Amino acid sequence: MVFFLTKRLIQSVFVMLAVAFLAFSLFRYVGDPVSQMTGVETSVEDRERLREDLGLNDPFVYQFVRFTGDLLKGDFGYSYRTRQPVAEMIASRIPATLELGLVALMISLLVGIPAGVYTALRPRGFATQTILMLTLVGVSIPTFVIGIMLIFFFGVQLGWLPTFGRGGTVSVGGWETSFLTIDGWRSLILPALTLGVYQLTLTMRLVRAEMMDVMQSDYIRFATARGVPMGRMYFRHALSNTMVPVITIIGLQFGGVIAFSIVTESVFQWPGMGLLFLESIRFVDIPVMGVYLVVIAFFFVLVNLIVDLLYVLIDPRLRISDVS
Amino acid sequence: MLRVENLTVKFPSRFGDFTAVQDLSMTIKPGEIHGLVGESGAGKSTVGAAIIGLLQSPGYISDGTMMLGDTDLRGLDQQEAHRLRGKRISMIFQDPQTSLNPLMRIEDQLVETILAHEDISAAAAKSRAIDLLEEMGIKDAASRMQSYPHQFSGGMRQRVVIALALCTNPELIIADEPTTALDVAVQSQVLDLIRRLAEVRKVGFMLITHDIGVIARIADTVTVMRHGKGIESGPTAQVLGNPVHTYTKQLMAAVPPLDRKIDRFMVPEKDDIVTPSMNSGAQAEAWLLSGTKSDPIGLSLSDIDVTFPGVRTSIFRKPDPFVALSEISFDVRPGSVMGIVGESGSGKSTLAKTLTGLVKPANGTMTLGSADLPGGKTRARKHPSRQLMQMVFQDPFSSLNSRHKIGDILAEPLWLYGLVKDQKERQELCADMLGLVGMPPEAINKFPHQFSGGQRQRIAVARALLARPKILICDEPTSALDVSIQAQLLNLLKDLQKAFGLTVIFISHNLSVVRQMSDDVVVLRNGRIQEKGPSEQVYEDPKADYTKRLLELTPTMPSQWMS
Amino acid sequence: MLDFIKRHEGLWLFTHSPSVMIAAIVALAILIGAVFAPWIAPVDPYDLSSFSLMDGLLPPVWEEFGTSKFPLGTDDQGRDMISSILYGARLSLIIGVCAMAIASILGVGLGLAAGYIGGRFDAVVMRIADIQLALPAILTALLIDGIARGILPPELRQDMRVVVLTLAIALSLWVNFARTARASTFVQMNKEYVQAAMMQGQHPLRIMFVHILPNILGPLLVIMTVDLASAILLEATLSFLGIGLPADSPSLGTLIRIGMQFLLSGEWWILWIPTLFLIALVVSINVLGDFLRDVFNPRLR
Amino acid sequence: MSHYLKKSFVLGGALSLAALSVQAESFNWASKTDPQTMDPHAVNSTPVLSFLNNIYEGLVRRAPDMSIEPSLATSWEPLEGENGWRFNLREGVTFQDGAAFTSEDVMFSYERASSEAADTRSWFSPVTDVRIVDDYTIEFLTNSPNPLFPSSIANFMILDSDWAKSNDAVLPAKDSENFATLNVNGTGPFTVASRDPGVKTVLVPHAEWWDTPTHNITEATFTPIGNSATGLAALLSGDIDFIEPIPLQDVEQVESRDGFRVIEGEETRVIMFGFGHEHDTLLYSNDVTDTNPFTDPRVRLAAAHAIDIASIDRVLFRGKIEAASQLVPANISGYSEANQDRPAYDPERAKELLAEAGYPDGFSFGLKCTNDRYINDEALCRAAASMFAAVGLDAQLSTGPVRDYWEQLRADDFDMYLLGWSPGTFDIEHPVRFLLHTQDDEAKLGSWNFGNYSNARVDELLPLILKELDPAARQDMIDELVKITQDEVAYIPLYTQPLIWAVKDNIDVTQRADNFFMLRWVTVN
Repeated sequence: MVFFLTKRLIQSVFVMLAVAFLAFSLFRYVGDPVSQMTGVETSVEDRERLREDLGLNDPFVYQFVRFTGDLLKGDFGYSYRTRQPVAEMIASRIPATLELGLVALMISLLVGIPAGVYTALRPRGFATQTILMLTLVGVSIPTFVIGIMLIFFFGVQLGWLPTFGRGGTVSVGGWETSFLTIDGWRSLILPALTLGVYQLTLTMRLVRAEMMDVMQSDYIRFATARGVPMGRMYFRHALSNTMVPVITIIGLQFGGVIAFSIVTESVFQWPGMGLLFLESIRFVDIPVMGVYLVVIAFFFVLVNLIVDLLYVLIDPRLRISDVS
Repeated sequence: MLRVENLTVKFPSRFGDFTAVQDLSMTIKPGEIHGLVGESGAGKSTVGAAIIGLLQSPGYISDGTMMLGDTDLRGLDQQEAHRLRGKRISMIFQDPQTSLNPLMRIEDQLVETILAHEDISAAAAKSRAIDLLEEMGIKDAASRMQSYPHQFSGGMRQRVVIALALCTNPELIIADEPTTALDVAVQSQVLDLIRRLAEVRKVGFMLITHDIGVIARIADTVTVMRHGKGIESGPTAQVLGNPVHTYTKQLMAAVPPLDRKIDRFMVPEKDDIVTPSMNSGAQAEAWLLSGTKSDPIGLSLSDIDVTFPGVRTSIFRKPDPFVALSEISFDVRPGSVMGIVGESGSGKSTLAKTLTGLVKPANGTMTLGSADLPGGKTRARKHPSRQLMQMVFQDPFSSLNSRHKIGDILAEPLWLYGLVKDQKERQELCADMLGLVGMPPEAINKFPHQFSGGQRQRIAVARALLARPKILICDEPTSALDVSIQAQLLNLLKDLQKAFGLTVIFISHNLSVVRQMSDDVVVLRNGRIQEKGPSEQVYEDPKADYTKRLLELTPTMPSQWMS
Repeated sequence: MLDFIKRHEGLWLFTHSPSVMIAAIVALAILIGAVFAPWIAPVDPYDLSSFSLMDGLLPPVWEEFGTSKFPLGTDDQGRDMISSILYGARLSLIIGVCAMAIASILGVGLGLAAGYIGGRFDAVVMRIADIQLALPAILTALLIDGIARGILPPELRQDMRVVVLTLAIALSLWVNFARTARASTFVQMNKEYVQAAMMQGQHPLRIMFVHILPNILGPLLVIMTVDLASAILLEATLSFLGIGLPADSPSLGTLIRIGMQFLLSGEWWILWIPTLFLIALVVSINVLGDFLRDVFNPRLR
Repeated sequence: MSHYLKKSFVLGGALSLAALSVQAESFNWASKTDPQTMDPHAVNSTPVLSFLNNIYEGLVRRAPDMSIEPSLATSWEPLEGENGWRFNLREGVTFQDGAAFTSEDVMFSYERASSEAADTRSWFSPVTDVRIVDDYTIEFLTNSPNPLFPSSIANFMILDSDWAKSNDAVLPAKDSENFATLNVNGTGPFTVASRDPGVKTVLVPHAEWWDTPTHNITEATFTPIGNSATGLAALLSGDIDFIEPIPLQDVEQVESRDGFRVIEGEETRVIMFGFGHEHDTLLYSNDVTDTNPFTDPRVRLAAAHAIDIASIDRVLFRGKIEAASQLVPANISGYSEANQDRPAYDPERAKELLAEAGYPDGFSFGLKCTNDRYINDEALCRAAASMFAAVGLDAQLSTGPVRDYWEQLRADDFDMYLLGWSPGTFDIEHPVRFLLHTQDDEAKLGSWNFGNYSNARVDELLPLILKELDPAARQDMIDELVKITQDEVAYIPLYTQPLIWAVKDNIDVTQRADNFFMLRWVTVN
């Protein structure tokens, strides 16, 4: 088990390095930072001087080594656009994205798992068919359309919920959280729903498929033959056995949550990393883009390590390896 | 206690209703072990499922009565039926590996079952569970109970399964192939346990199995089923020893005896086998003979070791290798049949893979005829042995590519080894070869799934022959087949071996089958040879303790029952 | 005929589920519309001289001021909506199908090889897949887009937009195929027909593609449909973020992005007609994907 | 009236009225982009300068009608005997941290704003020296008579020298941040209470401001909202009080709702098409590859005649634009009234001109446009391409984000391109200097003249115009210059970009043509 986790750790570092390289390659081609940094009246030689100062004229390999080296030293550089330290900029945006992702994930799990179980147990019911059809339509509408429809319905027409931003946040030890104010929660509902719909559908369908699979298994048939109470059988026996694949997919889907949070954040003006990333693309703020990519890869790797740990927690076969 | 009358079970499908069980009647008294025997598709498992109320959707009971004591099982609603399950009827499934929830401790599974049916404290349930496990022969039950299923061996796990079925003192236990997945020794212990439980606890058992040997060994009464109907029913000795019905007689005749070698099996005429007509197969026979004019060749192994890398547990230490085969040496005489027998895990399949070049031995040499036979990847793709040695696999459902037509599957060796260049000629030869193995030649235009297991195994044999081999390796070729089909296939293999002077290596866990087939025999256990020698000598006068015990524990029928 | 249907499980199920049949009809109709757009569409929306700003913002025919010349109205450029949508669907489908095709060839090839060869090769492929997974689709698209802009000569950039976009989408989808193909190959590797072929000394490529591939097509086909739907949605999302296709050769996604500007302005048709069209297309494909999943995995029925 | 407020009235009566009046003085506004820095000398861009004009002040400032009025300088006059200007500074002005404002601060700010690290350097290119006369008098010397100098430094904002020195912000941040990137200390009417870059910035009034406040704001919160639909939704739902810009097509929607108002005006930005004058061949043509037809003025004129500004106005801009005949709109000083006609929409004439130039069937060429820089820029180019096509000019349209647009134009990667120009000095000399003068890196002239339009007479006239103090003589020269560029069709000026602001009904704001949003002119009723 220790070996298993060590191996995963080493692989993760490898993945991070590769992403850093890609992040860096991205730098070269997205646009001209100097044009974005200067005004109309800046002269050509001033531009050239700036280019030199930023090290944009150095050879590619040299720039890459410098970038990776700085990253390893914990030096994330300064934003071309705002001149702030990138680490600080991204760090200040992480809570917003993580809280949004977390709530979206919670929606997806808290609704998706029961719905998956229900539709698996009553595969032919009218409610099941309706749920399946609705979720199918749900994944077929582009996220940004869903978001804007929600804004106009709940924000503008009904006036129930805020249309943009995080609302009231409270700082807890430097972490800006929306969880402690009513306003914060109100602001969270629409974006989290937008982001959660797609994940919800995936979770539900996966739980449903796995559950139907497990319900056919010998140990469920044996449990039925022993007269184990139904509720216990569904949740204690069946559901827990569906969790390993479900957790895997949730781990993999984390990338999806982050990716789509870019869209959601742009629609809701949600001050998270995704929005920062979009802005930095617009202004060719290369250091921010690069570090964003590395941070995303880090979260991906982290979540997958957590998933590995959860496997071990859930499945005794991975925990105890002695067979007598 | 259990009385079933005129039970009829139907499965509606788009082709209309399929009747899985028809007009079946039986009774089981307390303490009685009632065997339900029949070949696959006979509907025996459906009977068990119908009684316990676990018929797979969309099956339903269309007719008949089922009474457990005074309870009408058909009259129960879902809730009542579920309460009755475990309480009064319980069930044991075939595979102890998959019958237990892998994520729950044994204790939790036992206690939850007891608490589901009885209003006692958790502590009382726990102590009952401990007692029960000890009764099942699990030592130190109190601490072993804390373990998860994967920490038990197969036999122990089946004991746990039985304990789970028994923990609420049911009147009837339906055991669906309870020992099929177990090795001979374990099977024997489990059968003894069932016997004891029936006698001591007066539990009625319905023992569903395809193995007549098992029935003969412990069943008090037996019902023979075929195509959903009860063919013959009564006390075991009477039904098996003195069968009235033709089908029962045929079934008995097809069972290979352990205590003697018979020349040919008596096989019933069945509709799915074509009796070779005068010309069918002649061309193929001639083609084969033209290629095997030269003498048959032999094969010898000397000091073969095979190891697999173990599971790595640390980055710093190389894992200990797992030894699959150790110091294997034997000679296969040209034109003879070498039987290799062993239980699961004995390394017999690894041996087959080593011979065919799928696995590379760590040490030792193999010799084919007079030439050295390289192992594993060192054997070139074009090495002549690839053509000379052919194999018939265990699972007829996976050994033929289900996406290819029979004609393409058969023509592949002809094309691959360049034996027949012309496409049309290839197809003709393939069709004729099908005739030779007792299949209709039109089969070349069909897909594997359109055939039964026995037919597919014949196709597999035809494919092997079409490489014009000198050595045929058969790895458990009949273990997935019913006895009557097994008998036919064994007859076919015997005929072909004689006709073409093939050298055959016949691998099986079934001692009786090996005895019927082989001239010489090797007994394997845990990757080592326990005994080798001429078959008759090994079977009649075994030297190794292991061989003796195997022969002793294999359930057989009293020889007087076999005509 | 009836007998034929009965014997083929897929067909039989098909004829017995109305939602699947409707989805198939919708998908087929859109497909035909898209393929034959140049012959069906009233005007060619790529031909700038075929429409005029004078006709701009006309509503559909059933609304006030609508004309029968433009049954579904016109956009802000005076372009006929029907033509735009048909051509847009054509482009979306081309991108979707090509991306899916590239992803499946790449993914299945790598997955199959990884499953067959195993060992170190497998480990490397899976790590590459990990890297790909760590880069969300949108980021991949940006990356490819950026690199293409850097590498391609300027005169090619515009023409290559479709190719770049397709490639970007394909790259973000291949992992799915690779993982499925690899897992299915592992299952097949234990099947005896594969061992038989290996034992006979058949060429590894033949074993992989002639023997194993046909046996793992089922689950791959399901992924293909699902990924076709996601490819189309991804294209729409990328266009929304402004890294999709230019407005003068609009896909459905670009049409929606343009239509977004008219969300509140009263010209609802410019947004909602392409959106509904896209949803209908994607829902149909997803319904068909679901159906295929059921056919290939009967346990879930 | 927003839903929220309406509800308050119905339900709450007097109590909510009281609450309303308190709440009304806090003001929320939104725009597309966040000012990237709080440093007035680090970035020379409209979002930054507009925002910081609420916090910092210059020696002079602009009135609502764009005219120059006294700010930190109470008066100014040209120096006698040498070239340059004397500014008499206001006494009794304090910075937001309480420090007094003196000529030292002006000197320091000049040095800072003209340093190599500053993006505002070019404003001071004519300045040769600065002299402090006394605490409240300072003189700027220029290399030649410079009548425009006072108005050209309206955005030159004054920092407190001691504050900057003690906080290590002597120079604008270049590679990394410094104290002035996030913190402010100006003399203006507002100061920053809190700032979360890219998320929100809260401003509060500066109690010691020298001028009499005309606003009634107690707290103003700025939020950047990039997505226009979201921004509009935020306004309509009552979450914000003011937003600029809103999409043209939504004007009607906003106006039709109770409680909202749209304020429209003309910006100073003129949108135009430019040509690759000095290119030898077309880059993106399928048919003409050996020459560049756009070197022929007849072809350029044909292109101008092909554009139907009226239709563009009606459909794309809902009647909100003013057609442009030259590179500045009429409200800019130096506008040439003598040349206010633009080439009429005349496709037949266009075809004739093309035939005369030797292209009776037209030709194909590449048209480069942005899609995120100007209002409806992409739609405009698509419409234009369609209009060009009608006369046989087959435009291969290529649109892209602005982030790599300038780079492409600098690399001469275009046949024809879209450009918008706002005269930074609010005088016609600005576009002449940047867009019409022959490219000259040494003299820093023609630096945005991507196609390198070159006319000797134009080059000759520019320095004369810059130096001329007599308005009539100056205007004559300008008229001559504009005539030349119109005759040669140096650019095709299209229209002046509209300014569309949307506010709640209870808010009064003042719109200025440079699109600066001044909080000191806001009243919440």
